[in-house]
Amino acid sequence: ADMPAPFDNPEKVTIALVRYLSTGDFFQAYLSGVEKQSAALGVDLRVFDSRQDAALQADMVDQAIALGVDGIIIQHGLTEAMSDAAQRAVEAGIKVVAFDVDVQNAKIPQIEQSDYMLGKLALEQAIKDNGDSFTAGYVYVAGIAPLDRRHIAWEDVKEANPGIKEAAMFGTMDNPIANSVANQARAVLQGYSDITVMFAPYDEFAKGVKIAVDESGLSDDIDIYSADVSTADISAMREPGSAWAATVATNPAVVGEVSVRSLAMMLANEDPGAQVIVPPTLITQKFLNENDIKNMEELGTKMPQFAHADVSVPSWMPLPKR
Amino acid sequence: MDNDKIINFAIKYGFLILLVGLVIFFSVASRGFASPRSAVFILQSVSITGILALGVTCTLVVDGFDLSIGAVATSSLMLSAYSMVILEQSAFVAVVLCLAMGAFVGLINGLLIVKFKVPDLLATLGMMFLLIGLQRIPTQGNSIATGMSLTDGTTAQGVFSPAFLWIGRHRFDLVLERLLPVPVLIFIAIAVGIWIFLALTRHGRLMYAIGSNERAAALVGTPVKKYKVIAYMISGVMASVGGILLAARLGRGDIASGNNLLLDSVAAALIGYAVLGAARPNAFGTAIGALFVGILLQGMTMLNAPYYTQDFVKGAVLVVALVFTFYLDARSSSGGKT
Amino acid sequence: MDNDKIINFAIKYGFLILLVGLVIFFSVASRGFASPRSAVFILQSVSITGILALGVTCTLVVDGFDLSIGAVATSSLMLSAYSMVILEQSAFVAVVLCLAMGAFVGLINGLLIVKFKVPDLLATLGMMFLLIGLQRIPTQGNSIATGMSLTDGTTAQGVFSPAFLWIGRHRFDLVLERLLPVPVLIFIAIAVGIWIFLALTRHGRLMYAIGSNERAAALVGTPVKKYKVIAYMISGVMASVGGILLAARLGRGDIASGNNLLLDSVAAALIGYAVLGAARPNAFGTAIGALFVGILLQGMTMLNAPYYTQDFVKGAVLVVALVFTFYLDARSSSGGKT
Amino acid sequence: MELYPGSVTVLMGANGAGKSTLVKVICGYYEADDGKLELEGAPYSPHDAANAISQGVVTVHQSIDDGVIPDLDVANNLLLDQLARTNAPLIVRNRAMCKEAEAIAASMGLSMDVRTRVADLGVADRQMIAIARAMARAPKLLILDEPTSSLSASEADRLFALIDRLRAQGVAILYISHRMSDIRRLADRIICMRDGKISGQFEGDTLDYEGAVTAMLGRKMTDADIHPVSGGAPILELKNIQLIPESKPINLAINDGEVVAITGLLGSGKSRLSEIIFGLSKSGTGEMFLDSKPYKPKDAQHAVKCGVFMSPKDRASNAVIPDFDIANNMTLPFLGAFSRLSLLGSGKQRGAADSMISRIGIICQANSDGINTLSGGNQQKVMIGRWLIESSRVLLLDEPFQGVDIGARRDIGYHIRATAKGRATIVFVAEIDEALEIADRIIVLHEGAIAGEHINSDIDLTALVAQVSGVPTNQEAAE
Ligand SMILES: Nc1ncnc2c1ncn2[C@@H]1O[C@H](COP(=O)(O)OP(=O)(O)OP(=O)(O)O)[C@@H](O)[C@H]1O
Ligand SMILES: Nc1ncnc2c1ncn2[C@@H]1O[C@H](COP(=O)(O)OP(=O)(O)OP(=O)(O)O)[C@@H](O)[C@H]1O
Ligand SMILES: [Mg+2]
Ligand SMILES: [Mg+2]
Repeated sequence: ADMPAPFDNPEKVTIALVRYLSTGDFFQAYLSGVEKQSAALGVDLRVFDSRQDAALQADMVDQAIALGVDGIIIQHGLTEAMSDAAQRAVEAGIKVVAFDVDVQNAKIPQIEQSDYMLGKLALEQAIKDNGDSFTAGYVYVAGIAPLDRRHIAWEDVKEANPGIKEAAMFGTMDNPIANSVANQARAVLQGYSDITVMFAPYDEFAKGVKIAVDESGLSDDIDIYSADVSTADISAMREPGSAWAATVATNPAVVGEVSVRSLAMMLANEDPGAQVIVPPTLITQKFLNENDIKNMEELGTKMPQFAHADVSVPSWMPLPKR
Repeated sequence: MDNDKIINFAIKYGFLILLVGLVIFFSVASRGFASPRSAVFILQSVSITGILALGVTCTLVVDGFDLSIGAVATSSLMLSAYSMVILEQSAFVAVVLCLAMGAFVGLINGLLIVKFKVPDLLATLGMMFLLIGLQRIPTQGNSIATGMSLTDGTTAQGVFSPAFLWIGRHRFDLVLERLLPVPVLIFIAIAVGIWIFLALTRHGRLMYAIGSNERAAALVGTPVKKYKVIAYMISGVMASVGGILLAARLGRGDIASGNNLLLDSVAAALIGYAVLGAARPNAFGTAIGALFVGILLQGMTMLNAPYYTQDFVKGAVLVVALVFTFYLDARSSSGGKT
Repeated sequence: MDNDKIINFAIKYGFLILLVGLVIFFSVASRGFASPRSAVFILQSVSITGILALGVTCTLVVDGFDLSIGAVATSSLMLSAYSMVILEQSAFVAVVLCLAMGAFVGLINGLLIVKFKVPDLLATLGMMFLLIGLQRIPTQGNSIATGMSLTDGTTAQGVFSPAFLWIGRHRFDLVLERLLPVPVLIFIAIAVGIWIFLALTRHGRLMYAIGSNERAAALVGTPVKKYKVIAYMISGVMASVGGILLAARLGRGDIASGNNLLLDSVAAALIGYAVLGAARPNAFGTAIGALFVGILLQGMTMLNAPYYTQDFVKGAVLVVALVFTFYLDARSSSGGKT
Repeated sequence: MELYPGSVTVLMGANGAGKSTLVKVICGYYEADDGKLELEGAPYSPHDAANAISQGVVTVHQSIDDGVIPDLDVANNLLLDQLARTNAPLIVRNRAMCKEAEAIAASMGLSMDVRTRVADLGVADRQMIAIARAMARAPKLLILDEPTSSLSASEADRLFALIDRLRAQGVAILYISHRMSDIRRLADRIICMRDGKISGQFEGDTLDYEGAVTAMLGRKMTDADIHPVSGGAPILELKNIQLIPESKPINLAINDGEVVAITGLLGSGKSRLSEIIFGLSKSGTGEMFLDSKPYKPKDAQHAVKCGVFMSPKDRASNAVIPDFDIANNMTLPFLGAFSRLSLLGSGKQRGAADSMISRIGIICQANSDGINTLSGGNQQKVMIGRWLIESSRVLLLDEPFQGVDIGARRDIGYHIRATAKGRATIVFVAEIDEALEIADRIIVLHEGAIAGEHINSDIDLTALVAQVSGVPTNQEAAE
């Protein structure tokens, strides 16, 4: 195809992915999306893992600048630590996009999976299934940016529906998260027998809650609503009698692809827009069962809006093989 | 003297009294805390850290330390998932593989320490990093679940066998229907086993001797190196049992660091020093220590205390209980100052 | 004998040779590794763990151990943010508060250990849990940033003062423009300071004496308790310095940061045992140990190795380097068998 | 009690009489329950060791492990108390320090390099370092708690010379020892202690040593009477065993029922010989036979299995399990015998411990007392009792009387002789007195070779002493 500069010579183009978080399925899937789209473009990709060290992540941006890369994707991080480094990259003439971190820079487009919408859609489904007054348990750990944004949706929904009662709020990031959350959820279910809905807006939380619900023998009485999805989550949702009713997710691999494509547009002097939103999809247990979906690939084929988002796709853009 | 008697009583039973006090407090403050189900929940929630803690107790007895247990547990979690889901092996093979892996890691730790004279903290820290990396290499950092896509383009067809899940999930009837989960039974069995081994057999006695004066133990003809290696192997096997139970409970091979498993089980083993005024590592104390942490967390969760207050209270109670034990112990045994 | 000489040489310089070998390897294998900027970057990436590691070295010298350093660092991170953003204090007040907090925690640790005879691992583990909980209570577990809403319904108006951010972010010109960041300078200054203190002053010498034989040191009139408390206070202050630097670099009181500080700094301090064949805690070794980890991670990042292989290689190199040192050391000092 | 400048007061007392406890009170480590101390007429109540030292009260403690820092070098150890002084210069200058240390070492007749780590030195050198440091302080009161218990004759002589010098300088010296030879050599006065009380004071130009011993033990001491036996068939035979590189190989046979004492100077190879027999080290050449069968012990475990037992010297680091009580310490090597299917029968274990406690007269409240609540001598008895619980083919006792009072020494010796039937017993002692008190046969080692052999009746002591110190006897010179 006719590729705009600099992609007429893609092997001369280097892009860097500077990550804040890397451990876990979501981040692994995101990375695979980035890799696939980069390969489709034929550019050289360098990955910097700061392993949840925000200061190091900022340094890594500087390092990428020193290496002379053409474009940088910033994946997660802390606004305060990152905004200066991002500004330096822009000053050095490097194109930058940021995924799920606000770097407070008009020149840097935001790729977002809209955590607020994730939470909101899941709760709307909960209200649809259970009516607008129920007693809920809520899993939340403050201080984790995406969870904080999903938390706002919970607050809003609670305010709009006074019938929703929050019986207990709990949560922990102790590793392995699902196991620790299961222990807590057991205690909560024991103490608050009137809970009928569990809102666990992170799939590790939901997994833990499901274990606790199963162990307490309450699978029929409780519905779990969550965010994010993975192959393992799909099988957990589809277990016979599973309490996990629905989850809302964007496909992390798609978000990865979109990140690279937006960056590529900028390199070709096109404008992807100040905000690139990858819309989330509602996935219900019923849908999974009806379509006999066993993994992420099958989910993609049965739910095209999940498999690829038509976001940042100019006509010249080569797409990964599907 | 009367005073001495009180102090001795306090040292010996202070911690257990605290435990009973906590139970009473939670039973009053939170409906649903005092019930057989709740008791079983607590046991279940501490069974995995408890088993790890019992393993680390064995290394503490020979004056060692095993920082790698958390990583061994998560490695065993990944390995069991890998062997069932990707290699499509049976539950039996998975369990055997994990136990063998745990024993092997323990063997390597032990050899590093006794043969190559690497200090224990160092050897097991290195092993910890090594395992954290190693367990992620086969799946490139992905969790393992049925249906996951493999590098060769196919999807993983294996499943967690029901027999394997049974280990983590089955519950026996006892008084109430479906009351007693398998992990709790395993925990109790291991606690009793390790307690008998350490407190009642000559092997345990020799291990305590090694921990107290290694040279002296060697000079009476104790095979010191062998016992030390065995202690690390027990620790490795216990950690892998913990990992198996974790896998059976989660039903998938989750990527996890195991750092919290390490810290919680070390905490349980160390709290064990305070039980019955032992002031040294002991299996009964470790089991009680694990239980103590479990009761505290269960009770506080039921009172809707946020997770960070749980850490705070855990730390505070730990410090207070231990100051109590060790301070009184030091005072009563030295008569005067020092 | 010639053989002995080679072994001694290997013990003494083996680790440094490994380090140089690594640097050469990475310089050849990866463009951009060998440059002043890259060197500074490595220093910067290890400065915070390095400072914590230097603190823990002081406790290792008196045969103690401080598990609370990671928690002290994050507490200091949160405290500095709290005092500037919520209490609207100046940078100076924030720094003084943090240092005082670190010293106070160290004091408590030290008193628990020397006065109340609580074993070091136990006391500092309890302190760790306590602090992890405590640091989250004032903000209910939320991160602290300008504009956050407070419980009384208002929003926080304070900001991280530029003077405070300067500590973490300013770079001095040296050869290249804006090359040398303040944290690196602080790290180097502290490393030199602790090295002088431990290796050259009588206080350091006495601390080594305490670590080797506490009773003997006490009987020649060393104020053992005082020195032990001081060691823990140094450790606490160093950890709080680390927390301040972290806060200044982040510009936010982020509760999730600093998870790996404890293990990484312990690793650095322990690797230090192998440097120059010291086989005991020492400040120079600790600094080199921190550098070593930094170089390894940087080099592997430049080679595009996935994050989990970095853990693996870190563990493997650690184990191999240490087997090498300690095994050879044991062989050479015992002459014959063992 | 009173101590005078310029005189050596010897404190005698049976094991557990409270000597070390008294010392620890004087040096500020313990606080006295009652009563008061005065120094130079002023009230003296040291609140810690540093305080006592700064007031001129310097102590060398009984346990060597309380005296030195193993991980520091000799120079640092010698000057440790100076470093601990609050007015010491902040920066340690290593070179100046080494010079100073060398001067101290030279004045004590120590020849080692001051840069060697103390951990690499033997017990005797460590003890000398602790003593050297105390003496270098120019104290007002110097307390020496059993300083010679791990020194051999030549070092002890050097120590005595130094004590003489300090006495001449007007230092008050409190000297604790169980060795009559030391006491005869040094004492200006003798104070005897029994059960924590002073039971006798002896002064004057001629001291009543026998009276002192009686006061200390509470009974009269009889002479040991040994009727040497030559024993039955040889149990242990050594053929061409080389102890020290380039020394003459050793040939030796020990018979059933016989007690052989091996004596010699420090470093003459006694411990090395015991280690070779016990499988802890290997001799380059030669072979050993146990009951006429080749005996090649791989390690301690193997030796014990073959019925070869050894009680090592230096009990604190080599024998005592500090966390265990008396019964567990005593039965440690034979736990297998007290257990069925590995499960310990604690009744049998404690029964065995009790009978041994009464047989060798250990002073304690119960077999469940912690080992560290015993006095040094009683700990030593436990360590020996440990190896008498089961019968052995060969019993090796390396310095079994370290820190044991003469009464107890007689008891232990008697017990060893009484049970000697059925095994070969070898006792390694540096003190000739001790050898004379227990052995049927005395073998003298010098620089790793046998320098002489004596049947223990009417021994020519001069010849023995000459062989010990390496002066060739007429007979050997003639060969
Ligand atoms: N920590 C302790 N707790 C209780 N009793 C102790 C302790 N230390 C020593 N004792 C007791 O105090 C008494 C005096 O002991 P001390 O060590 O002073 O004896 P000693 O005269 O030095 O004997 P030796 O000649 O064997 O060294 C002994 O009966 C001993 O059992
Ligand atoms: N493992 C060994 N290899 C080589 N030489 C050794 C070894 N052990 C001891 N030696 C040397 O053998 C000699 C004898 O030492 P040994 O400790 O046996 O003497 P000793 O007579 O028992 O002295 P002591 O009175 O200190 O017990 C010393 O010169 C010592 O340095
Ligand atoms: Mg004594
Ligand atoms: Mg000897």
